[in-house]
Amino acid sequence: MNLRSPIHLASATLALALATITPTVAADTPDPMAEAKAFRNYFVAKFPNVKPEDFVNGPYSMNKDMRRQWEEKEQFPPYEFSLDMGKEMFGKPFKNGKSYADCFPNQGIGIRQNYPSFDAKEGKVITLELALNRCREANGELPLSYVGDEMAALTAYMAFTSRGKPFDIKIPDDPRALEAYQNGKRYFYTRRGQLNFSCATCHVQNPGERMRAEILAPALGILNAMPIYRSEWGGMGTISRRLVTCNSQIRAVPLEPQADEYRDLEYYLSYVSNGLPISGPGSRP
Amino acid sequence: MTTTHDGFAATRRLILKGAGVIALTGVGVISFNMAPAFAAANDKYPEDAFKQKRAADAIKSLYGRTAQASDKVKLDAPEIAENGAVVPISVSTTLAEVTSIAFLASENPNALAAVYRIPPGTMPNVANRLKMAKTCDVTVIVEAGGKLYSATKEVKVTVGGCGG
Amino acid sequence: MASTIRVRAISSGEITEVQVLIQHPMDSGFVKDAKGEIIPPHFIQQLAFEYQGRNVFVADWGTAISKDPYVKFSFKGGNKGDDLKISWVDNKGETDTTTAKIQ
Amino acid sequence: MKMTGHTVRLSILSLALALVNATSAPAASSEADFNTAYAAAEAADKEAGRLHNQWTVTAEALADAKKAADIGDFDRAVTSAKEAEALAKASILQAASEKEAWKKLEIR
Repeated sequence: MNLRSPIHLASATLALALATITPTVAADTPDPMAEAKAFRNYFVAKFPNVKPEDFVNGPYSMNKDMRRQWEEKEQFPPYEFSLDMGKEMFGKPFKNGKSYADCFPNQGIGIRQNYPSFDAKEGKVITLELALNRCREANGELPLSYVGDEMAALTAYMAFTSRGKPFDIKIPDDPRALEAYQNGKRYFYTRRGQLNFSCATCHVQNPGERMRAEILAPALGILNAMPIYRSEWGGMGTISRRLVTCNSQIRAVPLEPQADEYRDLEYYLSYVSNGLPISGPGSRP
Repeated sequence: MTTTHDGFAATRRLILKGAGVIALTGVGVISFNMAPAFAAANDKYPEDAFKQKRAADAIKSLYGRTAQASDKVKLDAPEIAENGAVVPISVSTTLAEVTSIAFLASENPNALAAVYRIPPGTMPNVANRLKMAKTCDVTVIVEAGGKLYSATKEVKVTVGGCGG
Repeated sequence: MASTIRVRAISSGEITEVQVLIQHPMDSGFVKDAKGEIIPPHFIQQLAFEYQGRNVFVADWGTAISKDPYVKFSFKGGNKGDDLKISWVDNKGETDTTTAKIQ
Repeated sequence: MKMTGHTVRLSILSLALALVNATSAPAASSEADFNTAYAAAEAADKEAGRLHNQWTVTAEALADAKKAADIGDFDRAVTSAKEAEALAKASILQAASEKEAWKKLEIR
């Protein structure tokens, strides 16, 4: 497999509209487009030396010594085995002869940037992990664990085929879609757990800072690198796994993977990173 | 994956000693195919050196003498390991007639991490990834022209590699 | 099934640069599992690279090599299209071998 | 870390914990005391669960209470149960105050 390194994505040319912050809108009537712009501007202003499209590389966009270690590992990344497993799983037909390719547009290749999507029929957010399990169940297969290695490998492969494609999350003209976006935003900023941290405490207020040993990643572009191979895990992990561990770390009882809150959070966080390239599968300490 | 389980640790010892080809007859196809590569190595796995706790003892077991620091040995290691489980460390040297290169981490449970044998025609440059239990000195030993040269650098470890 | 060994061997004419990544747990024997029991040591002890019937590089490894180990070296010579044979053996006697073409 | 608007909630929590320490001090506790304290803690934690806002430390304190009760150490069991209740109540308070407070942090 010929890896297109995410390092090179940093040099990808992207028309990133960096207009000035738009005037305040009442919190109860969200204006996603203006909010996404403000969100990006916040990070660009906080890190003037980081190229906007480099935020998808998380802590490596803001620490030189770590970046060098990462580049060294990217020469032959340890996630290659997971990636190959994902490719093999993706190509292997189900018992009924159908395969994942039959469940997705463009046979599932190069489409990761479109997830999560809003399903008008169900009135809910559909993440890629959820869509993969629904595909399995529709074809008579048992669903995979959302926090397991197999789901991580599958999504790693799908992200890999989408590297460099900008996040393109749509919020259709549907009050339920706007509500999902708003709920995701609320989840993102709400403090929880005994530590009384929100997602934003770490990933908006303190990215680039050390939290114990880790360097906190910026929220902007944080999902573009998913799934991630963490040295701490010694393996690839899904978005679900990361959200669950984030919650545990702040001493909050995690929700079930793919709970509505997590789906909405993913919708919000992906939307505000629209325009930034998919860099997954990523690696992190 | 294709890893085979022949289950005979003793067999492996024989392979490593270079006597494997005959001893192996009938044991397993894969193991048999393995034999030539290791037989040709004609070098024993330095079990005793890997068992030593202290770096000095490992070096003594490996080479039977001590090394002198040399600025001709270039050790490249991070200031702060992003995770002790995977620390990229490499070495290069301008010394001639290099025959082996060893990596040691002084505070690991067993200091010796790796020994690389460099036959004539192979460049004296190696990059690898080590586990480090905690902040400590990483030392690299270069054996060249029958003498030992070394370089040392401290690597800070905030997340220990003993979990992985 | 895929090999446990991934190889990139690239010839620049005079020198061949070799990078290898191996799928292996490299359990050190110092780590406990979720139940608090020691995970027994399971690690690659020797890795050999053979070109035209002779070893061009041999690694002796202990328990401090990272999971899914990586190593990079280079040797003089090596022609595009030639075979490079890579074999490893671990402390349990498990082995794997692959042959890669120099590119 | 910069954390604004924090102090109020933290003082609520320390107050709750101080109350635990004050009330659970002297007399030896009985199994009945434990049952009462445990039921109250469990109810509070369930309420936090309905709000999707449980804390892991509450579950740990509950487990510790049960473990102590199992070996007949009802003093420790009651103390842990009361701590669990205080933690659960703090998590409920957190959920309530965050209903509006989150908006202040939003980048706009």
